[in-house]
Amino acid sequence: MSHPSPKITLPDYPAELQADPRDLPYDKAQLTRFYVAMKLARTFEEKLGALYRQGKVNGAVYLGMGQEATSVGSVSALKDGDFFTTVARNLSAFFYKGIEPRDVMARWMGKDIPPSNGRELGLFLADIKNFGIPPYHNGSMASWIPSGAGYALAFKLRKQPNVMAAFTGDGATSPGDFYEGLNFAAIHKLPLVIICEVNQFAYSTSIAKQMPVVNVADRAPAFNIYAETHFGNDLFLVIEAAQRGIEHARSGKGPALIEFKTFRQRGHGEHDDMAYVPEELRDFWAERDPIKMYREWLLKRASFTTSELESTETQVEADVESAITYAESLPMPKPESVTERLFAPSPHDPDPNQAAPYEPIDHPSIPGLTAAQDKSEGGHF
Amino acid sequence: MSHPSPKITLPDYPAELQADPRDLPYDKAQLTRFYVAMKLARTFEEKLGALYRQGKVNGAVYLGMGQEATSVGSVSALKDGDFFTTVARNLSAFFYKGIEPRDVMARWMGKDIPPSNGRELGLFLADIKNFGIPPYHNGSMASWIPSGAGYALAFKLRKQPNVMAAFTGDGATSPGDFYEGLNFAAIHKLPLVIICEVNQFAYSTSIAKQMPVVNVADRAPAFNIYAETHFGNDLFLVIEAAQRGIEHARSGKGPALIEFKTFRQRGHGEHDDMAYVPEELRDFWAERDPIKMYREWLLKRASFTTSELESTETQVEADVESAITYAESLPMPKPESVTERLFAPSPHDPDPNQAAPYEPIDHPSIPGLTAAQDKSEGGHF
Amino acid sequence: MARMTYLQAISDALRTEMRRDPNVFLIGEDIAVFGGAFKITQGFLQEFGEDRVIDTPISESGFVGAACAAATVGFRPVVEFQFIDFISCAFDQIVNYAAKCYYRWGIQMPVVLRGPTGGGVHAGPFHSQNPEAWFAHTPGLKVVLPSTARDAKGLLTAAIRDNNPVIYLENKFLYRHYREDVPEGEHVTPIGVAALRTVGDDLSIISYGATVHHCVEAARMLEKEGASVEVLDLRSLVPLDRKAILESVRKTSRALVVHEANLTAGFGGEVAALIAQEAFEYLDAPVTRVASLDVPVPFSPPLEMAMLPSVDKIANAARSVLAY
Amino acid sequence: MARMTYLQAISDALRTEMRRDPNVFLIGEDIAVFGGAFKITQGFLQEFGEDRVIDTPISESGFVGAACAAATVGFRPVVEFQFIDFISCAFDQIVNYAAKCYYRWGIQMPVVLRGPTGGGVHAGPFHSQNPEAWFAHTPGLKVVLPSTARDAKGLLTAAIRDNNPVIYLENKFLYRHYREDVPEGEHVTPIGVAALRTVGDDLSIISYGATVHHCVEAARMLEKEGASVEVLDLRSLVPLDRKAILESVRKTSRALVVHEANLTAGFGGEVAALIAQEAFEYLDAPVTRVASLDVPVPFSPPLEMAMLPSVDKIANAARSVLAY
Ligand SMILES: Cc1ncc(C[n+]2csc(CCOP(=O)(O)OP(=O)(O)O)c2C)c(N)n1
Ligand SMILES: Cc1ncc(C[n+]2csc(CCOP(=O)(O)OP(=O)(O)O)c2C)c(N)n1
Ligand SMILES: [Mg+2]
Ligand SMILES: [Mg+2]
Repeated sequence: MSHPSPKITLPDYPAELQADPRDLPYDKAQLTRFYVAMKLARTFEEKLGALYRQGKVNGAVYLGMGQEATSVGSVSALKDGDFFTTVARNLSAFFYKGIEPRDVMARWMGKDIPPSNGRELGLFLADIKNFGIPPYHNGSMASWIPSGAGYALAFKLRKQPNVMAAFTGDGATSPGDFYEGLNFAAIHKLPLVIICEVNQFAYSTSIAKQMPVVNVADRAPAFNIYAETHFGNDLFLVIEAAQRGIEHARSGKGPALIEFKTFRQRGHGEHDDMAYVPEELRDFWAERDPIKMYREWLLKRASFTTSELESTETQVEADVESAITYAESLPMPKPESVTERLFAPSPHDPDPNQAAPYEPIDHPSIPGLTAAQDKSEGGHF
Repeated sequence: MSHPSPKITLPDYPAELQADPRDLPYDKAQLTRFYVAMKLARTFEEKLGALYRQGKVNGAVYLGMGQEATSVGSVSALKDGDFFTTVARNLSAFFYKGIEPRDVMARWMGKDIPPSNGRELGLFLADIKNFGIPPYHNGSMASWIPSGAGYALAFKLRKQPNVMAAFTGDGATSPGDFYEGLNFAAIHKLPLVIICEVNQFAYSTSIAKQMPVVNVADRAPAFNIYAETHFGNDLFLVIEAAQRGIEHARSGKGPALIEFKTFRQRGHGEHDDMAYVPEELRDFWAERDPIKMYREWLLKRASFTTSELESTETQVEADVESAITYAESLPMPKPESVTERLFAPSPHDPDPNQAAPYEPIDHPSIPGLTAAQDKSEGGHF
Repeated sequence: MARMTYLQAISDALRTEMRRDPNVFLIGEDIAVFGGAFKITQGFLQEFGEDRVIDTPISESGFVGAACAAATVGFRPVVEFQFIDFISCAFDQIVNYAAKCYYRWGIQMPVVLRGPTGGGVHAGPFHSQNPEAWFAHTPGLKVVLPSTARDAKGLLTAAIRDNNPVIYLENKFLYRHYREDVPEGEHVTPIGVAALRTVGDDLSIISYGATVHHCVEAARMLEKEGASVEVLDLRSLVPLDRKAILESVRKTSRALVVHEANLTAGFGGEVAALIAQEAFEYLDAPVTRVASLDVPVPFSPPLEMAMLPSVDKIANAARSVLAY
Repeated sequence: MARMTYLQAISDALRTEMRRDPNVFLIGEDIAVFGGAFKITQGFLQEFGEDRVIDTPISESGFVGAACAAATVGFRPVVEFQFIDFISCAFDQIVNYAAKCYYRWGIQMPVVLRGPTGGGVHAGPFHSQNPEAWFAHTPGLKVVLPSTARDAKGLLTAAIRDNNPVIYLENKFLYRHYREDVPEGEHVTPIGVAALRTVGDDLSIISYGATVHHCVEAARMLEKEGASVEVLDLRSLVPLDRKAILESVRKTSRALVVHEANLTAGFGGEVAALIAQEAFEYLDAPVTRVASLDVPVPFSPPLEMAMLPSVDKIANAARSVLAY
């Protein structure tokens, strides 16, 4: 019952630019793709926060600002057929994978678009076919680690060379499901990759009150699995670490846990003023904003010009605006649809007019039914 | 999905006698007390198994033969006011702490004796006042680790210099509750001691299918806690290790996990023929039977004579016989008592004749009740 | 008396009992530094210190088990679920440890498990559920659901002083939407006594929790149409005030049972079955139920409104029963 | 036809479906090497290999979550709980992940969650429970409870082929106590159709699971006393064969609802409420319920027998209803 104020424990990583373009296997289009995904998420979320405050989106709103490098970098390391699942702060991963901002916006507005048709928050998406995102999150933290193990098991049983990558916050490493899911995956050497985004808080709870270790990766020995810990706001560091973890899992050596230290720049949700976050911590991370860092790198180390980037940024803003306009134009779900699609049709669904058949029980009485129970033939426990 | 047959991983510990009486702080009475508790449990369980096969005890029967040293040695390290909780294989711990064999037998027979009065299996006991055994086990494996943390929290909040010691099997280290309970205890440095009896199986499941690590203690880094692993069939090794763990916890340094390698000499329950246990494994452990080892030590290194021990053994057998006779003589619970004691009386329990008062709701209508919900004053998520 | 929201009444009960009894402590996620997701325990850390207002890791099973244990050795812990939906993560500790401890051993476990329930705030399938029927079906647990600020305080006080595990279910829509005069200082509402919210002769509407307000609203509408409607607020499901239910129905001869939880196997079935069995001779119309449709709580407002019971749905059902 | 115990019929269904469909796999504790605590999967490891018969660590939430996930990508996992009591440990994955997946996303999750329920074998409070009402109250889950060997096979086959999560509840007392002729090879009993176990005109006894046998036994006793009793076996609670219930009660005008689970907020309340609402005009006597007393299942035989429903309790209740 100590630790009143949060500490950060971070390798003393300078907010400077590490990567050299000559060493990097990315062409300009690819570098732009990274930038667009991150910037689009940032811009979208700024707008979403404003819409929330104007009462134009329903429920609560959770933003991932500050975690764009961990999101985009990690999913960029996935290959065709790999699965991934996101939590609250991975909108940029959605965009990197090609999910349309207008569809996300429509979901936040509760509009009638598939696959959820207004049943689920804008935050969540499951779309295996188009994006390799299986249904996973059940609202409860870490519930997706057992299901993640299940997807990894499916790959293994089918001998598919794919991995399941699951984003996970620091807080979500505390529920028993984290342990049970990872334990199972480790025993069976399943291709499960945990991308752990340690953004310093779980709602208001600091790392020190969440776990008795400094790094989530310090828990890897409990599962005898591969683990790395890195600064998470440098896109290239993230990409490389994610690649190593993913390829480890893909090669049949079992799960990997790749931990990134990063920062949630906004409150837990937009209702949260994050008064509990010390100023120094905000400043420390503001200097290390992942988009800012990447943008500087593009300018200084890659062949991008300011006007190029500015025109990309203008385009991104326009895209967000048109996403809103489009989303607003869509219809809300029809109230009558609320009872639809509770159960999937099945081959032996009975005819609703079928009468209850007469199927008598005509055996002699069961021994022990009327008298004291007879255990002679009994089960064992 | 490998590991078809169980492996044992044990420090190559010879079945020889290690302790020297001159170094040990135990007088003859104490050495006898250890022996009686172990032998009484062994004899009692042999008899209980026979009664089960004769249909004289109800339900299923689970025995702890082979684990007497871990049980007795661990609880002997506790001090006044310390708490402990047992699982299925710790009958000898009950006896060491002074619980009467006849009462245990009566419970196995479902007799009407407190505190359970026939409601719970003979296996389980909760009796804080007399023995420092809090109610803990809810049937589900590892459910007692969170509750164990709760007892340790109670000690800490009251600044009592006591510890909570919880026996735990190898299988019981897999459920999420093990992790959640230990995580909480570790964060708050609670005086919780896990006595982990690795008896090679959880029902039929081998260690290799239960956990991706060799030792349970390999998981201690995940909680940043004190841990030791030992051969568990040498009483003195157990006592010393338990003492270290218990004193670590008592001193305010947080939880300790003391792991003992031992062996379940019978099946999971008496219905289980343990066909899945390789012969070599049985032999390995039969040579290292804890009671046999301790008996040899008493003869060779302490000043005990064969006839002394034989007379103790005769007394133990007589005690078990008279426990049975006594237990059989007790009444079964009255059927009418089945609905008693569901709820504890409470200070504001209403008079059953009290009529429902008229307490109108006379405020103006709640905004948003009839129309679309108004979120302006709303909660946040 | 002080004018309080339903939420403030809950805070007030917690604060009053914590000042009165040093064995009361609070445990849950984000309740200390942040003062709780809904700010019920704002300022408590400052007043009571970190030994009595304990922020936990995200581990409902862990902290429920710990709190229940502490309750058996003299503490009176109050556990907060950030949303009641997460009570599913602690289900085993509740139904197997808490519910059965006293029956097994005669050892008391005075613990309160509380949290926000209910829909209507567009929070989607995992922040809107109503779990009372699960717990009412589990012998050994008391189940309490206040509908007013006054009861929120009085019942929570009684729950904290109760010597048994109490599932205390708050309604998050009422938190800031309901405000009334609440007694200051100690205020106890015994658990197990229903309250009449309106008195009438033609129809008994039996409800609990948030839908009590919908029922009162519907009763007002029906009154204008000439019907005299009695609204009975159960306040607790276990113990259940059978006497009040049966007295009301024996008087009015017509019963409508309403709750926000899903219809099928909801607690309304229990109430309807009780009436059907014990007031059979008095009934002039079939016992009827209004509840949420049998689907998860959808996010989008038109769907959510279609799914939840409403004043109109209740009034319409009442009209049918009255016209029968 | 082959003569089989209820237990053998379950094994037979599993084996037949596993031979037929390579996407079916089994997962649970001690099901492979040991063949299951009750030996339902004995020999399966040898026949199907360890990819399809998976022994797990003790981690119900973990393996339920994993199985449910695999079900959304084409597998048809069948999960065994060693005792159904431990389903509480996986509660969150079941009520929040499994139950809601299809409604949220339109992605099918064909998973069967099965295990032994029920008392009468002196197994105490944690190896004797009947959890069906919890799941029947959770939209999105099918809930199936076979009472005969034939149905055990037919319903399990249907459950495995069903495209939804199915909670399949076996009765451990019936495992080796009930034996009858069962069709060999594929045998499907559709989920959602009740069965008449006796046909009669004076009283409808509505039950499911193990107590169906008690009801049939009681019906035989009553027959000797001159009453003509219909016993309706629901076989599944979700979907519920409302039509069969109402047809039977409309014919006999008297209803007795029986189950082994605890009375309060048990599924019997739902059935009674349905009858009270939809067959009101036909009823000549109050709908009555017989169920376990509202306490945990005690270990000691005299207590356990006092707690559980019995043929005598059912017959006595039936006599009262008949005499009304
Ligand atoms: C089992 C459970 N308990 C509580 C919550 C409420 N809750 C939602 S998000 C959250 C914090 C999550 O923290 P973290 O995993 O670090 O992710 P972050 O929000 O920082 O990205 C909490 C407590 C929940 N969703 N599930
Ligand atoms: C959550 C849960 N799942 C399954 C069981 C059934 N069960 C009872 S004991 C046991 C094995 C326990 O193994 P271990 O912890 O190693 O203790 P041991 O029996 O070896 O002493 C199992 C699976 C249970 N009690 N709880
Ligand atoms: Mg976080
Ligand atoms: Mg073991």
